[in-house]
Amino acid sequence: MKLAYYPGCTVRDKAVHLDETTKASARELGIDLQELENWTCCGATYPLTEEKIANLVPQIRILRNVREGGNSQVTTTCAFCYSTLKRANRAIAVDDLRRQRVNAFLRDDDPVRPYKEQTQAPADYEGEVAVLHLLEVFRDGFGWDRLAKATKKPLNGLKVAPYYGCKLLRPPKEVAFDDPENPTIFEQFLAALGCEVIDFPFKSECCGSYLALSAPESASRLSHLILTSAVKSGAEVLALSCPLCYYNMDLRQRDISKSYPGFQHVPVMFFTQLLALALGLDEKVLGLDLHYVDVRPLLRQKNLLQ
Amino acid sequence: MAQVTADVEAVRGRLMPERAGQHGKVLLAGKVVNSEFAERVRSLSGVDPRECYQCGKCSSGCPMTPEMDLIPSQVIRLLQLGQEQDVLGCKTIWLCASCFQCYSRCPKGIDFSRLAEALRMLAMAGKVEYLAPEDVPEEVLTEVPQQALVSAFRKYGL
Amino acid sequence: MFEPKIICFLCKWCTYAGADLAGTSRMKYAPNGVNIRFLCSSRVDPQHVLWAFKSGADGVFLGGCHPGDCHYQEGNYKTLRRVALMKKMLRQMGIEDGRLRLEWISAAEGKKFAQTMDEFTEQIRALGPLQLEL
Amino acid sequence: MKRIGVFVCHCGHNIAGVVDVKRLAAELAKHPGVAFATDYIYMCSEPGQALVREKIKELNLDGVVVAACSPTLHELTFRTAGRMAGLNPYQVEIANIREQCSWVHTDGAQATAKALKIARSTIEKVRYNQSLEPVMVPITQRALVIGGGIAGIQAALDIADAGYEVVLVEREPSIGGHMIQLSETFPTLDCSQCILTPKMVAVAQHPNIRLLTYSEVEDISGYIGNFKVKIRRKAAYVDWDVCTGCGVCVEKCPKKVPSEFERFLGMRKAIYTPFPQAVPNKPVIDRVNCTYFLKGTCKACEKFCEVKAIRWEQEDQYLEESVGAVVVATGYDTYPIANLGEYVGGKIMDVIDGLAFERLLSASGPTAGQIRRPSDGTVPKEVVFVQCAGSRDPELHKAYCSKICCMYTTKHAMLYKHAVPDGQPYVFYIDMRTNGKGYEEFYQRAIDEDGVIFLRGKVAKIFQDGDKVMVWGADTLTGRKVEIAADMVVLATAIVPSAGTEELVKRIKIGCSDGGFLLEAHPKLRPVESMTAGFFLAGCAQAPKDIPEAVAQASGAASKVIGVFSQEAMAHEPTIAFVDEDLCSGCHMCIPVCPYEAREFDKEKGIAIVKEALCEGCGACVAACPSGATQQRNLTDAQIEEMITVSLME
Repeated sequence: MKLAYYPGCTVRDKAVHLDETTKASARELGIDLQELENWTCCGATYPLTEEKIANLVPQIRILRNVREGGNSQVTTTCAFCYSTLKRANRAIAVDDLRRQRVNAFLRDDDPVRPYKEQTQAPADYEGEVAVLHLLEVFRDGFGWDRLAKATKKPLNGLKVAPYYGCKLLRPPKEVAFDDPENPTIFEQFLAALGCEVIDFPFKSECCGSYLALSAPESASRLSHLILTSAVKSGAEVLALSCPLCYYNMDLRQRDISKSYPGFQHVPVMFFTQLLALALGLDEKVLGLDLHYVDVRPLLRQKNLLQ
Repeated sequence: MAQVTADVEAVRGRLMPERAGQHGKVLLAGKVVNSEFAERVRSLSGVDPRECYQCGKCSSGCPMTPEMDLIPSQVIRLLQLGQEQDVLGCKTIWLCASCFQCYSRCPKGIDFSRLAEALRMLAMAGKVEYLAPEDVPEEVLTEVPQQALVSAFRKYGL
Repeated sequence: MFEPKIICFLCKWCTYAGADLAGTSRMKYAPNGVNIRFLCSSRVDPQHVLWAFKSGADGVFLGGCHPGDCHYQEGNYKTLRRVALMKKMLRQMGIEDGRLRLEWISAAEGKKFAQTMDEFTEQIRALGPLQLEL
Repeated sequence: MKRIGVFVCHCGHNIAGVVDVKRLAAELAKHPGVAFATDYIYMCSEPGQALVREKIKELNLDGVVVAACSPTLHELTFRTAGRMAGLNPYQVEIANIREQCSWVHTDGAQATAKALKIARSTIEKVRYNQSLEPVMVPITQRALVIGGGIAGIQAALDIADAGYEVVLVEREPSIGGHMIQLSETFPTLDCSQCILTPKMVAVAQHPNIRLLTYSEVEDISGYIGNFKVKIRRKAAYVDWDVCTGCGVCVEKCPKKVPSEFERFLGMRKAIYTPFPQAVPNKPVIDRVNCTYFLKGTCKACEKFCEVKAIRWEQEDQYLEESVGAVVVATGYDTYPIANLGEYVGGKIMDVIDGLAFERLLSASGPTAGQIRRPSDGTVPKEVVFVQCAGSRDPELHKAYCSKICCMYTTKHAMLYKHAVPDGQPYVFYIDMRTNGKGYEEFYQRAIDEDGVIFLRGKVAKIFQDGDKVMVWGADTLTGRKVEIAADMVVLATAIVPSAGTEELVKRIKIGCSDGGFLLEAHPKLRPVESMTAGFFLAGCAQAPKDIPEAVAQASGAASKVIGVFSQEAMAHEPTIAFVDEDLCSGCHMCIPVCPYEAREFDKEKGIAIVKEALCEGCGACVAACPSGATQQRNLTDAQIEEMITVSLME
């Protein structure tokens, strides 16, 4: 199984443990992730006004490079990257004006692609690459059964609440990832790893997103709501896929403790960390020292870590 | 109501100083309802707020309402009435995190986050940034994920 | 300018009523077609079409109910099959099959009737007068 | 040669403003066969009609063409005028020069030229028209009513009371429909069972009603006055003729399953009547759940049945009935909670729909009228009612308003308060629609006397939090988000056509409107007729409606049926197919083409004949006839050719 991998900016700096565990797990599972060469920022947020057509250029350049690199699928783990790439891809496919404008812009764009010297600009990009979240790769390509079989150290007894956040699920017509109100893909993933899956009512509520900068107290309020609800439902650890959710759930617990006396820390993990753990990969790969709320005591208690 | 940040009020003053918390009566006339502003919001956002029948489901599910001065359905209502100053001067448009919860549930398929984005653009046009890099404390800049910085400056910067 | 002569066979339940609606709505369209009211489009016999072309028509239009809406259960499906055959026959006779047109126009589609009349008139105008070598 | 009179109407300026009516009359006077042509300002007015009558008599006209508005408006008017003057009505035709000429064209010369063609073509038709008499078709004075809810019951009783036989078909084991599930009815709060059971009994005892419950209509063929109905009686595995309805079998049956009638809040047995007052009060065996059918042993019911009425080998039976008219009253279902993802799609036990709440309120319900929530049987003290659950939502659910929810939810909140005086009901609404006699007063009473809190906003999210059901709504009047920790939530789910309506509509070929409800012939002026003659509509199958409206519509449909039955034969349009017996070669081409089985091969004569009572006059067989032996009366091929010829003349 071979597909292109788009890491995204945050996983190379603030969320290296997401990137490292993704790559190591894929290797272990025999999935050939081909990291896109010379990738650039995806733009982080999808442009929501009719006039910001130029803001679609980065995503389309990325997707065109996927195609030019000989891949028809690209996967990513960051929910923001997934959302912007997937929505831009759809916009290009369904919207003639956007397709023409963006391609016209990219025609003059000299692709810096040392692996393939070209004198001509590549053909227009029309949305032909499939954008997949890594969870979709498991669901639709790899298969849950196969994943469960590949699990060497099933995470039995670990009570994990899956947290979807906003970007994976919404707007449902554009991302079409799962049922927007009652999604199950994350649950199926965790079940394949052997976790005890904890359902809780705020698994798709917003964490406050980039309001982390402009309204940090709102982000604290929302993260507090989500974390306490997960714990109340019986979760020992929260699993997620978005580095920004991770920031708002993990490091923010420092502020939450200040604003909400009596708040007990809850560890938060990337879904790929759980995957790497279940695959029995070396602890060094997991990056467990990078968390604000240390997850290691819990994992040791559950005999999942030396 | 919880204070968001001290800066939000200050910046709001910078953006729409003439409004500053007026809650007078709504003066209606054809040219107000069908103003150039209303048309600009529609064309910029690609959303027609006139289609909203004010069920309020957006406000019911919005995670940010506790900090908002107007709930989302009120912003849409004021847009229907062409009340430019109210919608450009409210906090709500800066508090939308574009989580699309409202849009995914709206019975009329109205994307409020698009309206908020258009209103933010119009509020900032030719004026000041809502959030400039220099407004963000150094320690926050080093902590937050890159995606948050790019997103925030895209939503709040010129 | 060439003014095409068009004969329109309309089913009483749908297309004729649609034409009436175009009238009550005061829509304007090209005056080239003359309507003949049938109870059902399935009454149209290929010989009527040929007769019209022979008698100087440049175009023939058939209007029936939308599939599934036929007052007589499935008369319009019969018409559909007959029109396919008639077009073949016309081509063999050297008449462009674009001179024969079938449309489903409901009683609620006054606008569609008006637009179709304009379109069809232009379509025939582009084809020019029918030159029949009898 | 015919002596045709042509009458050109000005219709005020409507025609004369565009078409040169004087010139039109003058030109038409020259057309072959035209004896007289004139114009008049309003031909449909009494003086205009008098003019037509006078000229027919005076000039001994044997054909009339009125060039005026669409024939749908005044064809009958002028045919009647013709008949009054002694002319056969089928010798009068209308040339439509208003809707299809003066109103749609602006150029006077072009419009006049076109009007001339239209009128000439109509004159040519009249030149060859024959005098015709309507075909008289006998009527079967017997009605079929599909659906035994309140609408079907009312229609059946009205028709039966008028002295006609009725076959009432209901697919459930008992009649009563949804109304028999209700507790009390708005705005008078009379007990639903108390007012409905006498009607149900009346149906069972009526000498003119043949009641077929646990039966479904498979097919209907024929036409108004003469339908053939195929009905499937589902196997009950009980011989109802022998069964006394003593109920011992039900008592002895060891197998309990959730009851559909109780909206799964109570249990029933595998052999059951849906509710104690069922009509007929005879049980059926639910084959899917019966232990004997599942495992081959048990037969407890059979052992205890004194009259030996159990029939394990019973099979579905097919019956055929002849009827002259049909009332379709197939009712509604509620939109499944499972479709409402934001309200967790039915996964929270204490989130129920309005019909389930009716069962909780009902004295004969699973809790004997006590309000107890399903999860733990406690009395809920905070109850939230959510309106428009699936209604008014074009994007995700149903676009239409379900009409009755505002009122029944108000009633629910009120009855809840009566049952739990220390409880607090809340109603989330978008718009309160209380337009009906006594309805607004009822709504105000709920506020004034029962302290119901009405909140204007649509609920966005419902979730379980411990033993509470959390509701996130908004109060748009204060501009605040609202959170309620409720003990129970009642969703006013959308009204949808009952399951199987779509298939039935296809089978019996009556139309459907948006949302899958049955289509009425005219939304205002023909609200109880379907698009197909002989089919009438009643109740929620046509659109969501409350009980008084359903009853009114049912009585309306019944009176339409009685109207059909008031004569022994029906006049049938005579413009149908006929055969020139000398030309017909008996090739059979026409026979499969006919949708009404009106064409038949006469073995003796060796030709295909037309059964006049069955022919609807579509003309499909005429077009199919290779020899031209089959023709349509007053629309023969020869007529059509002449009409075409003059339409192309300059």
